[in-house]
Amino acid sequence: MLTYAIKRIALAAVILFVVMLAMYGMVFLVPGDPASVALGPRATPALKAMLTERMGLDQPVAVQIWRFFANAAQGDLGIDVWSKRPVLDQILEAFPQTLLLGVVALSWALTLGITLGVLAVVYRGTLIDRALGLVSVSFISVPSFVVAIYLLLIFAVWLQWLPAIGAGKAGDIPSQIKALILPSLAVGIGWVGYLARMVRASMLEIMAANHIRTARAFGLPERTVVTRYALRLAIVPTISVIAVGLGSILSSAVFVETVFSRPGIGTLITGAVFKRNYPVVMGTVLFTTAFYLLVITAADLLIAKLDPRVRDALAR
Amino acid sequence: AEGDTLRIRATADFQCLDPKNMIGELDEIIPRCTQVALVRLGDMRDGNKWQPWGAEKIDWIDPTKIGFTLREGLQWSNGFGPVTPEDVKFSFERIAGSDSAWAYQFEKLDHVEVIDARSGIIHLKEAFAPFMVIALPYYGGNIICKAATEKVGGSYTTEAPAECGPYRFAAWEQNQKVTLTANPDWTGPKPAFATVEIYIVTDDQAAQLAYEADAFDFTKLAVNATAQIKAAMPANSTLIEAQSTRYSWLVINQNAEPLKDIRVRQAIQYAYDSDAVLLGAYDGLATRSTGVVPPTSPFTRASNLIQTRDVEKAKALLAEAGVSDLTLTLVALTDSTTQAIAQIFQANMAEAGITIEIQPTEDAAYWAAGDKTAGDGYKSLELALMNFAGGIDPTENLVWFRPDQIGIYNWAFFDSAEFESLYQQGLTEQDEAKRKAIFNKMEDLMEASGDFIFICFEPYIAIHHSNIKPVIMADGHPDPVMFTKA
Amino acid sequence: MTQPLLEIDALNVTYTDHGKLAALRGASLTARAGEVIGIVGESGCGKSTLAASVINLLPQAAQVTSGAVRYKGADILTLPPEAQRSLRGQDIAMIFQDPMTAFNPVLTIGAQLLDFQHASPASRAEKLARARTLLSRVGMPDPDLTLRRYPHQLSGGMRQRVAIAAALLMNPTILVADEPTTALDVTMEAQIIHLLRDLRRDYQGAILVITHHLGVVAELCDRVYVMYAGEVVEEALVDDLFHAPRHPYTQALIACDPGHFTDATPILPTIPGRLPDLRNPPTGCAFAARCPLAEPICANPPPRVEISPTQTALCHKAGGRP
Amino acid sequence: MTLLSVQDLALDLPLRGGLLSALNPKARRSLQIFADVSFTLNPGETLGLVGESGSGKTTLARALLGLTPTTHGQIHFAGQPRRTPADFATLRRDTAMMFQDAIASLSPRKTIGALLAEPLTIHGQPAPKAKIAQMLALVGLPADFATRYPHELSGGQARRVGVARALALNPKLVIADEPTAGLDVSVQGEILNLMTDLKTRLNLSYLIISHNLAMVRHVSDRIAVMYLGRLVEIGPTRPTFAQPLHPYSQSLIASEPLPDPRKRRQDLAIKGEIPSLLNRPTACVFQSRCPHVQPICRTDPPTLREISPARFVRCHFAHPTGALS
Amino acid sequence: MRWPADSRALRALIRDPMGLMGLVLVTLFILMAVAAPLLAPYDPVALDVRAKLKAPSFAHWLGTDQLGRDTLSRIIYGARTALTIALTAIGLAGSIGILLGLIAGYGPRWLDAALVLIFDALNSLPMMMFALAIITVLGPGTGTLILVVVLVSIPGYARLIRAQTLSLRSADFILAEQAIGASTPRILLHHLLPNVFGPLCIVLSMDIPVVIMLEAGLSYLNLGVKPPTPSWGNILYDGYTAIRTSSTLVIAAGAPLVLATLGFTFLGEGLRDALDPRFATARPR
Ligand SMILES: Nc1ncnc2c1ncn2[C@@H]1O[C@H](COP(=O)(O)OP(=O)(O)OP(=O)(O)O)[C@@H](O)[C@H]1O
Ligand SMILES: Nc1ncnc2c1ncn2[C@@H]1O[C@H](COP(=O)(O)OP(=O)(O)OP(=O)(O)O)[C@@H](O)[C@H]1O
Ligand SMILES: [Mg+2]
Ligand SMILES: [Mg+2]
Repeated sequence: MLTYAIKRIALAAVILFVVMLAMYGMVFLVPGDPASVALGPRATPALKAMLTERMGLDQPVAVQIWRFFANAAQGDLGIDVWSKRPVLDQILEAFPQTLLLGVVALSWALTLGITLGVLAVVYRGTLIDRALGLVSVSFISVPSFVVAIYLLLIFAVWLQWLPAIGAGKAGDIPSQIKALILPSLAVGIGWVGYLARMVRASMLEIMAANHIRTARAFGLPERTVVTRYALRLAIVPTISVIAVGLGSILSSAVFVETVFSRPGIGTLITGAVFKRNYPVVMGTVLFTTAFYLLVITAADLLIAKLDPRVRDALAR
Repeated sequence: AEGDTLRIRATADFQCLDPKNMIGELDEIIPRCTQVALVRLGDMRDGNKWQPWGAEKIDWIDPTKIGFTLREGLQWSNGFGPVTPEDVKFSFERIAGSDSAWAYQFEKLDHVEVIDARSGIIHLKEAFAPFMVIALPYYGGNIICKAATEKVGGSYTTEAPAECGPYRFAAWEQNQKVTLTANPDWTGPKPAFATVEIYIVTDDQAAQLAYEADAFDFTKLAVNATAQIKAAMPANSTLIEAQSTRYSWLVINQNAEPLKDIRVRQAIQYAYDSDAVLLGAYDGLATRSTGVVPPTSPFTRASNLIQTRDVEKAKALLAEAGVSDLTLTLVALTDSTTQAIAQIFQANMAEAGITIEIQPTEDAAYWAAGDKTAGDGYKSLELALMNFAGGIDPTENLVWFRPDQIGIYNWAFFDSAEFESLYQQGLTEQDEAKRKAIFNKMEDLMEASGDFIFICFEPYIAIHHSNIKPVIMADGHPDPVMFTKA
Repeated sequence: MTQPLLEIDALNVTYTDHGKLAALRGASLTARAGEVIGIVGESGCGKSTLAASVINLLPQAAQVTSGAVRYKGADILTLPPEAQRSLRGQDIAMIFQDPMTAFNPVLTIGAQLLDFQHASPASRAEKLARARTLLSRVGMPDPDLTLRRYPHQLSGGMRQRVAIAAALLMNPTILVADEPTTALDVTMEAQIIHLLRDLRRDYQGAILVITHHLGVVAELCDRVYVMYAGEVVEEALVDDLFHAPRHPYTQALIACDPGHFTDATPILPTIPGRLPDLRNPPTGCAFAARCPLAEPICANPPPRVEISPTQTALCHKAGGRP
Repeated sequence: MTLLSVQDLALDLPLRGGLLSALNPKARRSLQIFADVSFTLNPGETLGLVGESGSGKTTLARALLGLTPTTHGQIHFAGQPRRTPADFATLRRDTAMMFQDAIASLSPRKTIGALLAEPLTIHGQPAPKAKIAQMLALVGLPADFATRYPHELSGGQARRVGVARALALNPKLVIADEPTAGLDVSVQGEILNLMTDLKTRLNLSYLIISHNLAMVRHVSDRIAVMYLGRLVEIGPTRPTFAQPLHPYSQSLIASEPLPDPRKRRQDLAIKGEIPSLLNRPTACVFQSRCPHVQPICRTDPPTLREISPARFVRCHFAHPTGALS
Repeated sequence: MRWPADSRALRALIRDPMGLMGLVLVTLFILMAVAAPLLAPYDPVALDVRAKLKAPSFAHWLGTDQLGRDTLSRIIYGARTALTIALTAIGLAGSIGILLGLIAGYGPRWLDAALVLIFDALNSLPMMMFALAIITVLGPGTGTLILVVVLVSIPGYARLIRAQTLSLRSADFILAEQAIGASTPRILLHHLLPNVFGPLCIVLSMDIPVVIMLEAGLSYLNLGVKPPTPSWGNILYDGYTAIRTSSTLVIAAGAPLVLATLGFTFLGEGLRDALDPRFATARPR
């Protein structure tokens, strides 16, 4: 397993390199420059040239990549073209917010989603199953910005229970938690439905297996049969979906971050792409890629841990 | 306002506070509070009148010289001593002729002469009437501390090395909030609020909801929210409806193959339905513009040459030009207003038999579309919807249509020598009536070329709690310093 | 006579996947304390179905259309689910026929053996010790290693032994073993037979063994039920089964056993013909089509002929001399 | 000419250890599944492989067809060495396998008909309904089974489908892992008769793995006995059964239950500690249970040696008369 | 030759009330898309700014949008774009994802590593940047949009399939297929695929609304449909900007999205159950 982990890390390094290479290729392709976006006609050619130089884009691509990795190795992800703030600082400010949002949203999804999925299996074919089906599919299909707006309207405007915007005061944990509830719901609700349906699907398949009959034949309580014998197996396919999802929450939460005015990696990267603030784009992509690889590798290891057959297949 | 705190909303975080490199909304609002400028502009609804601010006295000595005396007791923070004319000289001269985006405002600056510890003279290269309102009140007009700036290497970004303004920068939660507190050392007129909290909310919908949830006291709104908000006005609130300096127009590129014939361009001008656009995209809150000079300005043109829509005429012109089955591509930004204009325009043209393909384009690619340094695409660009937050003086808006702007911002390839010479006259002419004639003629030239359709100056809509009285600058940004309690 | 521990009474089970397939047609069986019951019969005649119905864990497609399964007098099939569950594994344990898929593939053997003792108040360590003891009693090498392994890492015979150990964990009163030794070599098989015999001696329970291996029947069982096409066609003491079988099917079966022949025979004896289609079971004797003694009367439903108090046969002709 | 020859085949599977063992290759433990396996099989011959449960028979059978990798040794089939996946792919055209677990080896989402048609279509033969029915009939199942799914079969019925699938293509070599487990004696007889018939008609070779000694005795020409990953004895069937030479073979044959309740055995033929796979006995693998164990058995590994013509035994003390000296 | 399992699956599907509902909904939506010109009361692009954002009335059952176009007609026509794009993109991404996932899970380890590299790299690229780059190379258009969606969705699908394939690759029945000489494609498609398809089938049907929304999001990068062509996604976005003025638009466009997802999801689940022989007939207890 450790050798597998080592191989996986080596692979991750290669992936990072490939991703950055692709990013540089894209920078080369995509039209537009930061000065024009920010200033429109006031962007003087001198200013444009200065920014291009500041972003290092006047160098040959090989040099750019080499510099990027050499600096990144020393913890320097470059500086923002405008504010000249280190990109790493911006990432480190935005990242915890997004991570928190993602993790909380995912916890909703995991707790609610799995519960709904399991309930649907337990009550398979009954009205409850069907009602849960309707609810979870509706969760999936209502776009998150619509959810966000209505949550805002109900809980912040009408009821005034929760704050409408922001991520809470720094250092004030209760206010941060309050500020997290609505956005995490808006992000998580689709996932709730998603997980509920997936768990139901894989559980149904497993509940028909012989070993479930064995577990029942030993008089195991139905709860144990469902959770330990069926769910444990059923969760395996959902793990890779969750991992890919958590990886993409970094960038897909933009809409919700916008509506709730929360800072975050998604906003950072999307904003930087649209503003052609390439040092921020590059630094953030390196960071998010590393994070994504971490998550997906952890997921791979978790799958291998949960399913010994996968472990053996990978050990070969 | 909650007690002594003013809470306003901004649409994006700031990036750079150094006047030389500042770019956006908050970049400019903050220095307006924490730095000092010689003059200050009043509310745009009151005609952008200027008043001395950092200068206790400021006046034209002759058409190329402005003399000023700094207010008594202006002190830099962080122990950098009093504000001096030396600082003024440093602040202005570092921008003039530099690569700064605001260099154009100081194009006519020759130098600043220091007279004594509090007074100096601004020397211009030639007479330039609008200097007082174009250059001095904001952006490059903000005075920074020479000693402090040189100490940090000649420029700074997010942290001003020395401040001198009614407020001090107190706290920053990135992408969330900026807090300013009253500067105890400020000797000028005291601001009405001890604290200003600026909340960063990108989305207009969200901002409106947040306002209703009492997250702040003042916010700009989306134009299309006006009807609903008027119908159900939140308690204790006041709505601001005004004309902004943001003007919007359609570019018809005379250089593009199918548009080379002026009759085709005119056909488009005739087929354009202004009423539908204003109603559909602006909820009828704007009136048709007659050019790029704001209607609030005394220099504004009385009317368009083509005042009424005439589809038959358009068809006739097309037939005359021998054009049929005309298909044109319209480049338009992706915001909902622009897209609404584009679609209405598309329908207008369809009535005249012209097919319009709308090409929604995000910002950066949009700017590249007409940029001669980004390939040859700008030559064959056909139609584009443009808008731009203009200045106060007509020259600030007309400058973009000069021949040397072709391939930069003059996407229409509008190439008029007469226009250029009128522009130069307009810069130096001091007589208001003559200036008006010059500018009106310039706009006539633009329209007659068939290269432009003037759409409107966009309405400015904002809402605020009735217990405050906001002040809004010509660029649409609020000026927290001048807000008062009502 | 004491009340039987287990009594299966005229059980009818139908599979509904493909039309209706009558897997059990009025099968009855009794087992008393201290007995080892053998069940033999044609492959596909419903033995496993019978076994699964003892703990009411038939596949979803199966339906009990009539009959009862009484454990100590109470009909299991109509007990509330919770009561059924508390019987399972504790009073009635089951060794399923297919040991390959009987275990959860993602839990270690140890974890599963611990879970199976969920009703026991013993500590975790005691339960582990119990599992270890039983694993070595069924002849598993390295019980400790086995506890840490996953089902797919064990050989067929090993899984079968683990299944036997699992069934014995809670000292069940009734042990239903569906072909428990098919994957075991004969030395292991002998060891298991010894184990089961000891068990019967110690616990006064009943053991039901389903097997095709007549040697196992001879070694282990007291009484035997012979099944054919969903019916019990003969019930006999083990000695009578081998030495005085009365139903023609039983006779043919015994005659086919290669265990009888010491020398290699190129052609092994078989029972010619096919088992009847259980979707349209014959109204008369199900074996008639293959029976050397068949007569026209066999087209009528055969009577259950009581040959002795311990032997019955479902045959028109069993009444006469064998 | 031999059809299949195996030399020195061995397989070790790594055992999962903790972190430390992964870092230190020396501490890394592996399970030896089998080792030192050598034998040959001639065309038309049936080799019966019997032995202790868990001794590696199934794994060996899979290794012969390249379904499981080996760590050491060579396999020759039809004179060709078989090493790479491509080698084995060609080999599998001439071989067939019946799996120990009948139900699990049938693809669960296919109908029996589709499963039976599969070997035919794979090898480019037509598979009309009549042919499928014929295949089913051969193993004693009615034609309507073609529409059933594997989980709808009883254990024995699934086994018969496996047999039909294996025999469909008239392979040269059939490896049968417990081909008759779970079948009643009559069906078992039918299957074996069918196999014998094919063998004589088509000169098939079989490697039959079974715990059913009576059946092995009837169908095989030679038998091989396996114990804890080693072949301990190989020899012609009749003499081997009559007089097994290895002490394990002796106890194995003595343990066979007889189909007569009057001849019940009261004692076990083989006792002693079942050896651990982790600490497999050095030297002789049977030492821990051998009634005749001597000091040398704990120090020197015995080799498979020819004691009398065609009879090979892996024991220091084996003697042609069967007595252990 | 084929065995009559298919008609049986269909019957099983129809007998399951949820599956039937899915089938009906999907059929209705497809019919709606096909017969849009017959069904729509108005020209979906005819605008009348004087009648903008009207509440539902007899003339306009679902009201009008911000340019005064009839919402109902736009939704009926919008089904065309929404369904074509979603179905093509999901279909393509699903098939490629399945194929690559199977290969990664079943093939040699080095191939697995190479594919995982591609999946992870693709998944790491920021979507907007990626989309912008692809547009620059291939030019704008629906094809490009579909390509973007396909490329960004493949990794998720492939990883799901890969993980499941890994746990089945040495199952007995796979070995049995190898032993009878089944080719790798055959094993992948005939034997592994049906056993790993269940969860993916659900995910695919649930991703349909995601793609519809993505189409609207990307159409602002000049991908996908050009204005004024209606699609559910862009109606929803229009609705979003007008949400406080009139929520009819969001609700009117949201409802068919929810219904279509319900349809596809239940059809997907129903199909999966129907295709699984163990569920086809087993009635719940
Ligand atoms: N799920 C099912 N659906 C339909 N028919 C089934 C199902 N399970 C078993 N059957 C059929 O029911 C009959 C009895 O099956 P059962 O498994 O009880 O037989 P058995 O006596 O145990 O056979 P074997 O000795 O081969 O294991 C067989 O004909 C079989 O084909
Ligand atoms: N995937 C695996 N991982 C680890 N060990 C395994 C694996 N498969 C088999 N083994 C081990 O290999 C040994 C031999 O197993 P194999 O299945 O070949 O035995 P066998 O002789 O066929 O036994 P049986 O007669 O019980 O079927 C056993 O100790 C088993 O635990
Ligand atoms: Mg059975
Ligand atoms: Mg085996």
